[in-house]
Amino acid sequence: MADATLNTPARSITEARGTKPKRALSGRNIMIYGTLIVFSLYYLLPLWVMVMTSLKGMPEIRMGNIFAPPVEITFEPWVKAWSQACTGLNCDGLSRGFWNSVQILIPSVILSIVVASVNGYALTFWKFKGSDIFFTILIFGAFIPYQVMLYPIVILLREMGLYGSLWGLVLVHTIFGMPILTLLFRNYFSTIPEELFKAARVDGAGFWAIYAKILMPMSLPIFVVAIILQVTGIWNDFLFGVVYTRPDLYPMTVQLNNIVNSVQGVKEYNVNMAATLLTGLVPLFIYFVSGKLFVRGIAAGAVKG
Amino acid sequence: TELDVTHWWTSGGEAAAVAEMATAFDASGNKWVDAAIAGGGSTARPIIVSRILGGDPMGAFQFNHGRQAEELIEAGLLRDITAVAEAEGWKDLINPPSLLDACTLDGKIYCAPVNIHSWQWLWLSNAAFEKAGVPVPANWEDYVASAPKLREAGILPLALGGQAWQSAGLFNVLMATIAGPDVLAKIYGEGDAELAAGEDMARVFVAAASARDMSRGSNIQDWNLATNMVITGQAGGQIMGDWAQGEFAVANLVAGEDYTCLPGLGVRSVISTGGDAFYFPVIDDPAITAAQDVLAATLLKPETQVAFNLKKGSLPVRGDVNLEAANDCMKKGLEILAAGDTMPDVNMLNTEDTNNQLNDLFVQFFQDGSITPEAAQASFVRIVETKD
Amino acid sequence: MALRRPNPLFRNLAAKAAAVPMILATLVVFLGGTIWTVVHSFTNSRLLPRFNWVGFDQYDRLWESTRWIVSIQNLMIYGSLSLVFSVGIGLLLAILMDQKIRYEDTFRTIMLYPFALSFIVTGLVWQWILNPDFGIQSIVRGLGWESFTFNPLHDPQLVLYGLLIAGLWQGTGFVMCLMLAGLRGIDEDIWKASRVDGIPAWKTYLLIVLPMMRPVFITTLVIVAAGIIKLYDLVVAQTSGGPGNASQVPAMYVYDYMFQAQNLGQGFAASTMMLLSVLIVLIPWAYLEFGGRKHG
Amino acid sequence: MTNSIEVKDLTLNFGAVSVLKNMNLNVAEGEFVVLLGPSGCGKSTLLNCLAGLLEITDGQIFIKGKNVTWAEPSARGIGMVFQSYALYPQMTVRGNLSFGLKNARVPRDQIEAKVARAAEILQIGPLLHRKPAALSGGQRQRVAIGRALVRDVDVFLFDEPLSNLDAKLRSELRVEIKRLHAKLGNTMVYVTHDQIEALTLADRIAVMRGGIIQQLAAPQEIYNRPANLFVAGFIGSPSMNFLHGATVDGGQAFRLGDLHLSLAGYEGGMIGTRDKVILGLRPEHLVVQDQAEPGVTIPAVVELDEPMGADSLVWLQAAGTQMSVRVPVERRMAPGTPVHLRVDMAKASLFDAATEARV
Amino acid sequence: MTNSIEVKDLTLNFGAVSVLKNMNLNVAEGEFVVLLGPSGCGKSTLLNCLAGLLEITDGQIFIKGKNVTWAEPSARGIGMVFQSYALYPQMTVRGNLSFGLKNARVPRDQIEAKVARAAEILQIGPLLHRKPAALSGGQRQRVAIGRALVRDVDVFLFDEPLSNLDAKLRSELRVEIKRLHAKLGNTMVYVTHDQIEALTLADRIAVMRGGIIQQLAAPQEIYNRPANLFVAGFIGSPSMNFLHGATVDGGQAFRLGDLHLSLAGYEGGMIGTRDKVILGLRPEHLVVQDQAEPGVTIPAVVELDEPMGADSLVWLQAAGTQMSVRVPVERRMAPGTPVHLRVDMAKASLFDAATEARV
Ligand SMILES: Nc1ncnc2c1ncn2[C@@H]1O[C@H](COP(=O)(O)OP(=O)(O)OP(=O)(O)O)[C@@H](O)[C@H]1O
Ligand SMILES: Nc1ncnc2c1ncn2[C@@H]1O[C@H](COP(=O)(O)OP(=O)(O)OP(=O)(O)O)[C@@H](O)[C@H]1O
Ligand SMILES: [Mg+2]
Ligand SMILES: [Mg+2]
Repeated sequence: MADATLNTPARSITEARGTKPKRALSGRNIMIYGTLIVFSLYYLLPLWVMVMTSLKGMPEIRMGNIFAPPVEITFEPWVKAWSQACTGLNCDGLSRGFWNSVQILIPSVILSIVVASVNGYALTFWKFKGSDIFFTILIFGAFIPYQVMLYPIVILLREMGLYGSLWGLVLVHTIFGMPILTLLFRNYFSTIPEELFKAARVDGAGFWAIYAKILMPMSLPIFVVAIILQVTGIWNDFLFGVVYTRPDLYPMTVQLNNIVNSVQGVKEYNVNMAATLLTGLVPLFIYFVSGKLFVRGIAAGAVKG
Repeated sequence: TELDVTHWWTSGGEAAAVAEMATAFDASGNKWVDAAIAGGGSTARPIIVSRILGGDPMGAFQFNHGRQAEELIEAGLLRDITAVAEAEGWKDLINPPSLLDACTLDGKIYCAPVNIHSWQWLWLSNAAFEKAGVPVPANWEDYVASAPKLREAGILPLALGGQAWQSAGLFNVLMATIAGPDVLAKIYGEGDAELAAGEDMARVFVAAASARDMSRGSNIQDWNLATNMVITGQAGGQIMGDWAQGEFAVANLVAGEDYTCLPGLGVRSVISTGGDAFYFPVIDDPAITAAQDVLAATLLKPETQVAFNLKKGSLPVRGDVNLEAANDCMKKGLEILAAGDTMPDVNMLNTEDTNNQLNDLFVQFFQDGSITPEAAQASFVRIVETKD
Repeated sequence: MALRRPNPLFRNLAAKAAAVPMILATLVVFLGGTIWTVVHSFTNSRLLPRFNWVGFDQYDRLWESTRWIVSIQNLMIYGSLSLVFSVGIGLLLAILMDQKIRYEDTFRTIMLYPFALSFIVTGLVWQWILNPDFGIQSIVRGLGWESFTFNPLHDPQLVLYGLLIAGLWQGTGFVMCLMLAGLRGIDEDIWKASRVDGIPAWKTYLLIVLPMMRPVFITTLVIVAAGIIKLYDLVVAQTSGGPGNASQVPAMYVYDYMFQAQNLGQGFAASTMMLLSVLIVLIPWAYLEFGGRKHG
Repeated sequence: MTNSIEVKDLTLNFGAVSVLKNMNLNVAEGEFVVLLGPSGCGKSTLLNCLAGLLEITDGQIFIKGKNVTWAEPSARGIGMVFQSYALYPQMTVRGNLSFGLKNARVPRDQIEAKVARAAEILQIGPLLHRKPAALSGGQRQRVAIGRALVRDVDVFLFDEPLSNLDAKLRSELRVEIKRLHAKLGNTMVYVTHDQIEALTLADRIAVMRGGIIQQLAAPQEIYNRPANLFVAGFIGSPSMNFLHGATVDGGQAFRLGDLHLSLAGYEGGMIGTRDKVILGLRPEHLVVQDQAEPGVTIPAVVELDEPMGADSLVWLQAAGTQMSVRVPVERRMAPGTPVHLRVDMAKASLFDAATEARV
Repeated sequence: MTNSIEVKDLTLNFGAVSVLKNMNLNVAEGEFVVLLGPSGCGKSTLLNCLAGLLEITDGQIFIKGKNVTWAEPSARGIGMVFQSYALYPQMTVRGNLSFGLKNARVPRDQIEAKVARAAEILQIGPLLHRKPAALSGGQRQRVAIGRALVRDVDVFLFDEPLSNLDAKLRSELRVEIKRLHAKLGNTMVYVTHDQIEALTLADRIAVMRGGIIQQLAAPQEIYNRPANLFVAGFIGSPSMNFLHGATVDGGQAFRLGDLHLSLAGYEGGMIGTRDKVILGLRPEHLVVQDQAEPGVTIPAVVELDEPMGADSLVWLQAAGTQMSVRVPVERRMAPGTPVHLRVDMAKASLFDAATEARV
């Protein structure tokens, strides 16, 4: 030991410390960030085109290169998309359906996720005879093209007296969200150790308490995924929104569709892009906010073995 | 009374046109509640049908003129507006009369036609021909002959979007002009398969094949992009309905100077009389029924017709109105109409099912150079044979 | 004294009550709707569903239609490629995102944003980008490589790949999120154990973590597969099924025949065929998943 | 005394595997029963059945006289500590402890008090705000115990509650559990592998094997008069020494080759002459001495000497097998030393080799 | 002898909490070091650092002379058993055991052989085709051990490998581990709470508290000459008895109130006169007798008598505190009986009350 102290301090500081890998520039990091950046470019390229187009005037779009930034930036298309674009006689752009969409979105997302997560929960921890069969049919339901069900659902809603109302639409979203969401939750819950569920039962928690207090907080990532899925789907839904409601409840996508999807007449690409980007802002906001709930491995440490 | 009206006229010009109707209707003391759905018939139709089936129908809705609404009528879901028609004297006013026939089932009138759209137009870019050093053609044959020159000049002779309905439309125009409206009426109207297999049609298919050659290399989907190629001189011409007019107008081109329009391809001066019509679902509410009657009547009033059609770029359904503000091409159309050189629209002859099959066939034919005209004609005959 | 075993029907009543919506939806909508569809596929319903029995006519016509055959072929090609690539890319990205990286939120949002955009317009944008006259091809040619050709959307051989590029662009972000959620559920001690065992990270993912994520995988597969089968908007927006019929897909056939051609019966027959093929995959799976072992 | 827990013909199968076989068990009110048995014998499974967490295949379970075979776990008035802890990962330690109470709508101040008390007993006060992931193994285990302790229930089911704790804490908690039990008078079913725990805590011990209770008796009884060979071998550490031989002279003596041991003093039933018997001798009941005493000692040769704190364990070769003897730690014995082991027949056990039952 | 493991100034913080503090530890090649210490003292954390599973805050780690402070776990030549087992849930037991080997491209027949051997040692042969979810707690633990055993590594890190096993199996495995260690000659760092395990297996024991090693020495040394009060109290079960008093007569005697004990025979350094000292007496080093012997015995009154199989633990009131004494189990003592405890000063420990260090 004595001679160790005789070594020059310089050596013991540099070499004997070993090589702590320089994290920032390691090959591994270059790989990781490199790949992520390359993919990000792929994801951003069309976005770039959209943003640029939305900032150009129509003449420039007709002439120019789609990738080039605008020579003359104009926010006119955004303003138009939001508040001036006409839908038939109503020229108040996307703003018209915005609140309708919000009104549809909130109950639909909540109800569909609650119902589906409860289904998933029941199918994982409270199996009953035949529950597997229902589950299989439900998964099968995920593959049925919606359009096929359009008229039967109309008749069903009519018989229930819900046709044309907000709640009818919420119900439709809940039903059509059910297969995939239930699958999502059921399969996620099945990775949660059963002992936790048992412990909660002994602790006197009932069906609902276990769901709300134990499983839900443990499953944040999957709830986020479900929220992403439903918010996107419902916010962008057009078909159900118009088929099952009446004009005063039409969601924003009807306007969006009207702006971008006119078959005849001039296509205002800049307004189309602006409208699309605008419509995407709400989901984007939700993605960003809910992304914080993507917590890491929460079940770790709960259970041994 | 409030009446919600569903239609798919959502673009700028269309919306302005609808506004004219709405103003006229509102002037009657009622209220037009607009429920526009863009995306054309295939988007709007299920919505309309759903609302009717769902027991919450709109006050009125627009359909293409033709056989589309037959079943709704048969199911008793649409109102018989014969009373209005008689009161307003539509029988005598509507020109061509075939428009009203299309609204009639078992002698009862179920719809109010509002405009005439025709398909049989060839739009040519004067600049393109100038660049290629050939005169602007006056008919289809000239046009075909000038195609190689256009190619040499780096110009696409014929612009054609990739969507199926454009290909089928192009073919039907060729059929109506080259083989003639009677042949078309016989084949589509009566399902005359023999005629479909015959010599006349063979010529049409050859013409279609040359159109295919001319359109090789149009890398676009939407019709308005194709029109835009004509506007910018990148393409020599385009066969498209009269709605293409609007694009030229927006680009500030002047008919006759910057571009040329050839109705009936310059071959045969004929236009089809397709168009749109309004239908009125049965609603158990006398106030609404009354308002529906008012609307039906309003739609065909001369002032409404003028105001509407000028904005829409289509032709009015009654001959007794005066369209001074119309431009060159539109005037040509009016003349043909006045001369009675009209033919029924394909929509009135074919069911949508048949149209769809034709779409499938022709989009294939126009995109795939390896399909011979003969083979295509054989498929065509099969469709005609089985059509109903 | 000796209590009888209670009627199993009344055990866990809350759970059963909670499952009622699911049971109703399953029976009434999914099962009922399917039966309704199948029944109507034997009729000649046009604009409105009607009971006008025509036997197998619709099916005869369906299988005579080249468009339908092409659609099926396209679906198989596109479907298998899309399945492989979405899961592959989604997984790769999720794994990268799971490396405790910085700016995770930003990357995730970038990858996810396409998911939020309507296909009607993104299809158009991709149509532009892939357009030879003003998209990538013209840019590359403008840089001096004159012979560069990249025109997938107008080449019947390549059009499916053109669709794929856009489809992946839109969907992989979500698959990434799903996978990430799955990865986040894995106990960290498992990682420790495999590191001590000297198993390279990729192998740990492949052989330990991914099998542990089996349920999440199944979810992903179902979601992606359902999306593929229902693929419609993208094709309409990007290629309208063209050039020719080269990029037709079954859902488009169904939709076109139901609402464009007003031939519901034909649409129902086509969708019945689609559902049948789903069943062929699903039933053996369900049997494996539930038939084999009993839940403890 | 009423039975607090009554298990009648309990059978449980996992698929084709039968884990509990026709089990009968009565636990008196306030009794402390320890389950002992080899790993995988079904102890945790039994607790799970008692708690209502596994659906039993057959049989009935009564708690406090009520048939709870099909009752909800929470309706059985039980508290349970899981072998795998099963802490709620998203809750802090405090949240874990108070969850059950909140479910039972206990007033807030009482919850506070109970949690504080449990935290004090278990020495986890400073950890109350942490989440399970930030705890050491032993700390997690204490939280798991705490979760059961705070609940006022009549029956506690503890599955190896102390196995990850250090000896000091373990003995403290052992005393604490004993004290709690004495104070609350609740019934306990307690799984442990620690024989000290079993012997000190239990009113009765149930020794299980392969889903069957082999013997259910007071600790000293189990220790001194094991009902069969399995129990004898299982209880006691180091294990009992077994000599395979025969009884001769009408049960007067045990013979194994040259070895002859008088059975006088053996507390058993009718021994008789048997061809194959097994004589069991606990290591602490053998005394090492230098001289032979015929009929009472066994000649042996020291093999290994294992010091274990207070005592040493000496392994010897004797009567053709390996035997172990416990001696005070100071007495070091070199390998190879020949010695004699004096047998105290009053503490020995004799088993029939065929039935393995005590004779 | 080279050092197999060398830990220099190791510090590890979890956020603001410092768990290991400037730790130094050398483990010789082939040595068997047991880590002991109260729950939460940092034992698992230390193992994790050695294995390279936690990024250390400061310091260096050498394994076989190589600085591995920043090396990958797999590059360190270690095998590890986790306290939480960390079995691969989707693999069968066989898969769990063979996975590391397959990865190292060990030939198939060797894998077979190794797995078979580990399965035999651990008695998990019949479970090889099961998945972890279908195993009992102890079975899972054995699989976790097996996973480390099959790997040919120089250093094993075992975190409480036997805590969920029954005593019989535990003692069998203890012997097996000792044998393996003797045969393979690998280095072992082994965490346990079982003092028997610690004392029988260890070449040296490291007693930790609060992230600091209190004493690192051979078992008997630790047992007999604990370096400080904490080690003395922590090792030995039941715990050492402590008497708080003073040394008088220049270190000749210990006084506590009336009690006077001669310190003759105490093996320590310079005692001198100290105001506050603590005398530590292990329960097994006290002998209960009826007569008093001045300067050698402590008068006491029996409080409780706890039978524990071979011996009984007797709790008495003596010298103003509670003391425990180990006696043969036959010697039952009724509460209230006055007795005298004879002290063997050669085995006692004396600590300074202020520094808590041994004097
Ligand atoms: N992730 C973490 N974050 C914060 N503190 C932690 C974390 N993991 C462990 N600790 C704390 O570090 C200390 C040491 O933990 P460690 O697991 O090393 O204890 P241990 O000695 O193994 O205890 P045991 O015997 O109970 O297993 C404990 O007090 C624990 O609460
Ligand atoms: N889900 C399951 N499926 C099949 N077998 C199981 C399942 N759970 C447990 N077993 C088996 O049942 C038997 C009893 O398990 P149990 O957990 O009750 O044992 P235990 O007595 O608690 O053992 P330990 O002391 O090791 O915890 C074991 O052999 C185990 O392998
Ligand atoms: Mg167990
Ligand atoms: Mg630990």
